[in-house]
Amino acid sequence: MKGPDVTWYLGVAAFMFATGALGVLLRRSPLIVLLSLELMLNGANLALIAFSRLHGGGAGQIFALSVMAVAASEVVVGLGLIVAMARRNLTLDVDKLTWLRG
Amino acid sequence: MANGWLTDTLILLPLGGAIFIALAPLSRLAAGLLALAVSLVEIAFWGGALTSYRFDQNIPFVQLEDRTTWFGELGISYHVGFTGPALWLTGMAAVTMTAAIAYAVWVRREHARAYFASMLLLTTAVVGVFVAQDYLLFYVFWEAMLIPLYVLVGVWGGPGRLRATLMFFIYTMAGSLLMLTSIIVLGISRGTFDIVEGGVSNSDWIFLGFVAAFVVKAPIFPFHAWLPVAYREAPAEVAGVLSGVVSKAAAYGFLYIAILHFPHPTHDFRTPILVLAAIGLIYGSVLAFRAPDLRGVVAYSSLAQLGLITFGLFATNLAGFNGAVLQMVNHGLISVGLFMLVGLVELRTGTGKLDRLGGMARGRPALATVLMTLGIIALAVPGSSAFAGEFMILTGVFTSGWGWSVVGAIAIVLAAMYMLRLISAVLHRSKGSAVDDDARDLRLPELAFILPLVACLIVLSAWPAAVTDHNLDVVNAFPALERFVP
Amino acid sequence: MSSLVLAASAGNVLTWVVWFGAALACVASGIAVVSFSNPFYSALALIGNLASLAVLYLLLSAEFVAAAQVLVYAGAVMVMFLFVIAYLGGRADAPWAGGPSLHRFAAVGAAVAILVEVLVVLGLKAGGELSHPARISGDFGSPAEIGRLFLTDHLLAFEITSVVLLIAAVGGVVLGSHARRLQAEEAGLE
Amino acid sequence: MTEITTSWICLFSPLVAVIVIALGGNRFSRRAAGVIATGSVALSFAAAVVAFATMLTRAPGNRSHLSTAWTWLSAGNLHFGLSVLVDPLSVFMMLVVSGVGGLIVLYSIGYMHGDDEERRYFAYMAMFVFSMLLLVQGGNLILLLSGWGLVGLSSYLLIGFWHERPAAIAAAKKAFVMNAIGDATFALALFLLIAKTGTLDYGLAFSKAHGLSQTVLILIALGLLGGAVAKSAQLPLHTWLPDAMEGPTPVSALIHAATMVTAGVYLIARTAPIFQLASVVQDTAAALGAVTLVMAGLIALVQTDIKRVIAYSTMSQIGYMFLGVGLGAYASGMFHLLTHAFFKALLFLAAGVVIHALAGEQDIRKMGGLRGLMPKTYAVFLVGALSLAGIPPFSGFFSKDPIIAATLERGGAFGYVMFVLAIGGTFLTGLYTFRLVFRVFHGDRDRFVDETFDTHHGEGPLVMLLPVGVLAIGATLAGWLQVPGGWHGVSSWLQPVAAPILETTNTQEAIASIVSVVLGLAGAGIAWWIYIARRRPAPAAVPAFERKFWFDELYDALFHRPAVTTAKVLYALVEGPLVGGSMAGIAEAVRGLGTGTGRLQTGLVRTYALALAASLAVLAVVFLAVR
Repeated sequence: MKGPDVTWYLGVAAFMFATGALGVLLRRSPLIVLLSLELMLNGANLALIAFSRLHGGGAGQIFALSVMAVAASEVVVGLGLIVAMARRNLTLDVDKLTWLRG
Repeated sequence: MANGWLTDTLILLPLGGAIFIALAPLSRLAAGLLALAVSLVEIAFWGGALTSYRFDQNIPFVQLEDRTTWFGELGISYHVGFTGPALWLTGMAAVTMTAAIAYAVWVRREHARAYFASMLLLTTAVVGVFVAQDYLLFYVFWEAMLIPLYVLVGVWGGPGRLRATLMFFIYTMAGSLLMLTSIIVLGISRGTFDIVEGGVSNSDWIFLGFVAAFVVKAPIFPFHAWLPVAYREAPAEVAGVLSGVVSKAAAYGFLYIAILHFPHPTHDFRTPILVLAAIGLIYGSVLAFRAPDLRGVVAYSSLAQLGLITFGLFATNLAGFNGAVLQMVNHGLISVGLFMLVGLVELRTGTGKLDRLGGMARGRPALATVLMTLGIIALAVPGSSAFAGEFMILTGVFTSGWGWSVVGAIAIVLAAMYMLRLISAVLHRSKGSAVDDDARDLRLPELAFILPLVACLIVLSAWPAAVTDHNLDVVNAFPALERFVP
Repeated sequence: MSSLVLAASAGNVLTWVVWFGAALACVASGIAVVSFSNPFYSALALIGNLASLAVLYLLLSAEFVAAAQVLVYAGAVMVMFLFVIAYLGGRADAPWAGGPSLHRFAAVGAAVAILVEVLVVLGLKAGGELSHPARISGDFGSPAEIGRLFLTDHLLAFEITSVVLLIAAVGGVVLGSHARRLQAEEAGLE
Repeated sequence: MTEITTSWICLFSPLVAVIVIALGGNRFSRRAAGVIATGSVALSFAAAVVAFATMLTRAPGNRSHLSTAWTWLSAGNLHFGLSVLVDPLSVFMMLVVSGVGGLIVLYSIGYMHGDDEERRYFAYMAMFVFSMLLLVQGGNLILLLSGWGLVGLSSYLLIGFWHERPAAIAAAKKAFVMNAIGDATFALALFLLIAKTGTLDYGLAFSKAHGLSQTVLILIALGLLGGAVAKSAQLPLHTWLPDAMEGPTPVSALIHAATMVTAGVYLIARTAPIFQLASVVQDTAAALGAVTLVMAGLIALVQTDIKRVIAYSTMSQIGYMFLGVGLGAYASGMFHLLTHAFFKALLFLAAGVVIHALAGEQDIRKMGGLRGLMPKTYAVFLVGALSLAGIPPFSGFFSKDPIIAATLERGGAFGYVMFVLAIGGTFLTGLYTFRLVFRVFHGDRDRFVDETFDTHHGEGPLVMLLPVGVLAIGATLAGWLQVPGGWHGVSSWLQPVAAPILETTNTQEAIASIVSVVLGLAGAGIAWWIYIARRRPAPAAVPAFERKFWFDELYDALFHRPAVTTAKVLYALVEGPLVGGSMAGIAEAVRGLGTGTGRLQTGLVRTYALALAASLAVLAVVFLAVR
């Protein structure tokens, strides 16, 4: 294989995943949390594709495509929720959403 | 894989019976009789298994096998089959469960369909534990025992049943979860959950996870806190099954899983376990000697007996194993029989308090004879099958150190003391305040479900080698044991 | 012979250069997504991130995934994002996390720990095993191969994915209509 | 092999009777139960006689046969067969057990007549005979131990036969527990034997015993001796025997005089090879026997219950047997066992006739002058008493004196101390025996006798008198089986099994005979002087004798009370907290867990996400470390 090893791709994937995780953990805007989640998913996708290349099998790519589909679904539902929240005139701040508390 | 269908039938027959009884709109009597019929057929099938099992060193250790892939990717399969000890224990379970069901029919338990369905479910679970050859399957059956027991104690028990079920549940769950952890780690790391294929393991932690489940269920001192409460509150026949049959599942687990599949950890941990067993043996005997009621005596004597059985198992030699298996069969029969007698006495007098009983031998020859016979076999009078079992156990444990046998010998004397106290308190001296003249002798139907147990014990007394001779060829099956099997 | 090596190494160097550019873009845009306070800019940064990822996919010979990434993700999904952000306008801005500082430190700690652990595994535990990728044929990442896989070996996954998408679509519709009815009711009350 | 077949018949005939009586229940009349039991024991006796006669025709070296029915118990290389050993010693015991047993069961038909649980009684009696036969016929030590335990069980059942009497039940339990202690030490000896030799078959174990270390041998012998001492009511495990007199009198005669209590003597003779290798323990057995015989004689002097006097006398006589087998004079010990079975059963049964006639009264202070009312009983009782006191030509004389002579042959300080104790015992025997005779049958008739004695009833039915008569003949003639300096019927018969390790000379026999007869007569004379000439109602009270040397109090303080206290302490300190406390602890823990978890539930999505991420980080470390 020309160019960098799979290791390098995995490094980038890990970095993206960690960055996305940081965003999820630190941001309060639900939109940005959602975007950070996309970032994490894409980090995982990169890792999947890199391993797919490493083993020469197609399963990793299939998995990545499935992840994309799930991500799209997630965006639909997530954005739907956000819009619903906005329509009910709620603050768009995840720290204000504490209904989960028992 | 010859005759594997027998094993499947033994598992599925009571299950099918349970489902049918639970769903079909049967009257109380019909439900009870159907359950009784199912368990009698179960005994017949066990007879079939007994005759088609070959006690031969050239035949694989596990026989009457059946195997179907369950979760192939994880290496989990429905794999069942009999080992020698499992065969005898299954027979004991089938016989005692039948007696317990007959007892329940006789005393007319409320909510009959739920009750008998639970009893049959329990039979399936117990048999499943004995025949499972896959760790996860073992766990499934192990936990399946808990559900009917929980219901049986919690619904039909005495006034303190809720506390009893809570304690029983919490204690056994704590042990079981540790076992589940062990099973998962073991199965995942090997890629198979099969007990036979997996071979032996050397991991101390996995071993201790299994032991945690077994010491609680058996129970071994000091994990017995649930025992007196549960045995006092459970319906008599359920208490008998609990102490006679369910505890044997734990003892069998010790033998088949903990010892045979973890020889090195067994070797490392046997002394602490023997110490606990010794303490339990003496402790249970002493407490049984002072227990104020019938159930207390039988319950603590059960603790002592389990200590003794553990002695035999962790003697880790053939004499110990054989004695322990024989004693498991004996104790199952004795315990169920005694608890049923306790129940019948309680029905007649309304109490189990020893100081309010007495003088029941006068005019009640059948009760006196049966209680006396069971009692003296329970105290292991020389010549009885319980004596044969204890003798073998102590012979086996002697090679580990004479001190263990001395403890066992002291326990034999203590057993004589507490059993005679029980017998005398019920039968002898002048009539107790709770005994009036309409407390009748055992009636024919009652004899019909107790006498078979006594008969089994007498036959075993004449020929204990029926069990010990055809039991284990562990050294052949588990070469790793040779290291410490003399 | 030497010219061939030279050509190969030239190709190699070129690949490195492209990879390096894409990786850098990936990292930078990833940081940008997280750090912009305006979601609009974050979303744009994510589009850039997805595009550079597509380049990395191409370098890994996954042509179809790269194309899907650009068309579906960067195209369709992100446009939806941008629509929503535009719809919500300024309300979408929320400050950075407040709360106890312990929480923030723990968050950074956890994220860094994950990163460090993966790098440690890559560097120490798995080094040799990752440097020998399998030989692949030309149709490794081609649409034909992906299609074949989807309709043979991974048919179940394919079907389940489609069901998930359908359910998500239904969920989106329900959420939207519900919100609209709520709005209508509130309007009616006023 | 006729003797093998007949041995099996002999063993199982009483067991069949037990099963028949138990299953028959009310379908048999009470008398039928007695007849079945008697018949079965008589069949045993007949079988034993046939076996004996068959063996007489064989050469002495060819008289030992082992027959195994099936493997009783096994594990690996250990196999214990259900087997009978037919050899001179076991046939000797079979004859004693089934012969005397048959007579006593027959007697019981009369004695127990009218008791409403006769069937149970006869089932127990037959059970006992079976157990005792298993004990003496068992072909290996585990069967011996089984019989050993089963006779203890039968003894328990029969002592407690009148189960509404608290004293009877307490005595029965005491007997069983004491015997269980002996069983336990016996079993320990067997465990050691198995561990060292891998077998419990007599021949093999004895031949392998030669290779064992002295310590091991001493321990094995001590364990066996513990069993023997408990079963035979020797010091220090003797306290159960006097209490066992709570049982019906025929039971006392059969179990607590003629057969079971002498099982310890049989055991030492049977395992003689082991005891010979551990000579310290064999000497201990002799010493225990000697001390017991004196002490029991002393206590017998002050007892007022007719059966208890005879019971202490039994202890004392078994002391002689222990002394004999302890010194290695096995044949003498076994011979005394035989004669003792006759004359002691005779005494008990005669006492039973008296008790029966006096409506169950056993206190000798309420008796007196019965000679005129019960002449036949008086005659047979006198035969028994003379035999017991060792007066020639009655049997006790012939069997006791060789034992005393053996102490002389043993010599040394040990031997002479034993000699002094033994002849002291003969004096005491004469004294307490004739105290009983004079107190019960001579002197003035007590008012109580006049009130209760039923002249129509007389001395009892024929079924009672017939066995007593037969026993009286036996007590008179049995001694002539072996006459010192004359012939040695018993010794030469037992020679192949237990060859004596010392031979007494005629001089020693003569000294022993003269001394013991003189002292026995002296004892009788003093009894005459006190009870007839001086007409003293009872001897001066000696506290140590009356309290039986405080053994009961000692055991109570040493064992019973500590056991009760331990149980109470365990309940209070361990069981209570464990059972109640663990419940409270669990509840507390669950509550605390709930509160803690509740605090974690902030409801903030980010907290949960953080928990997820942190767990991921931790799990990754775990996987790295564990793999």
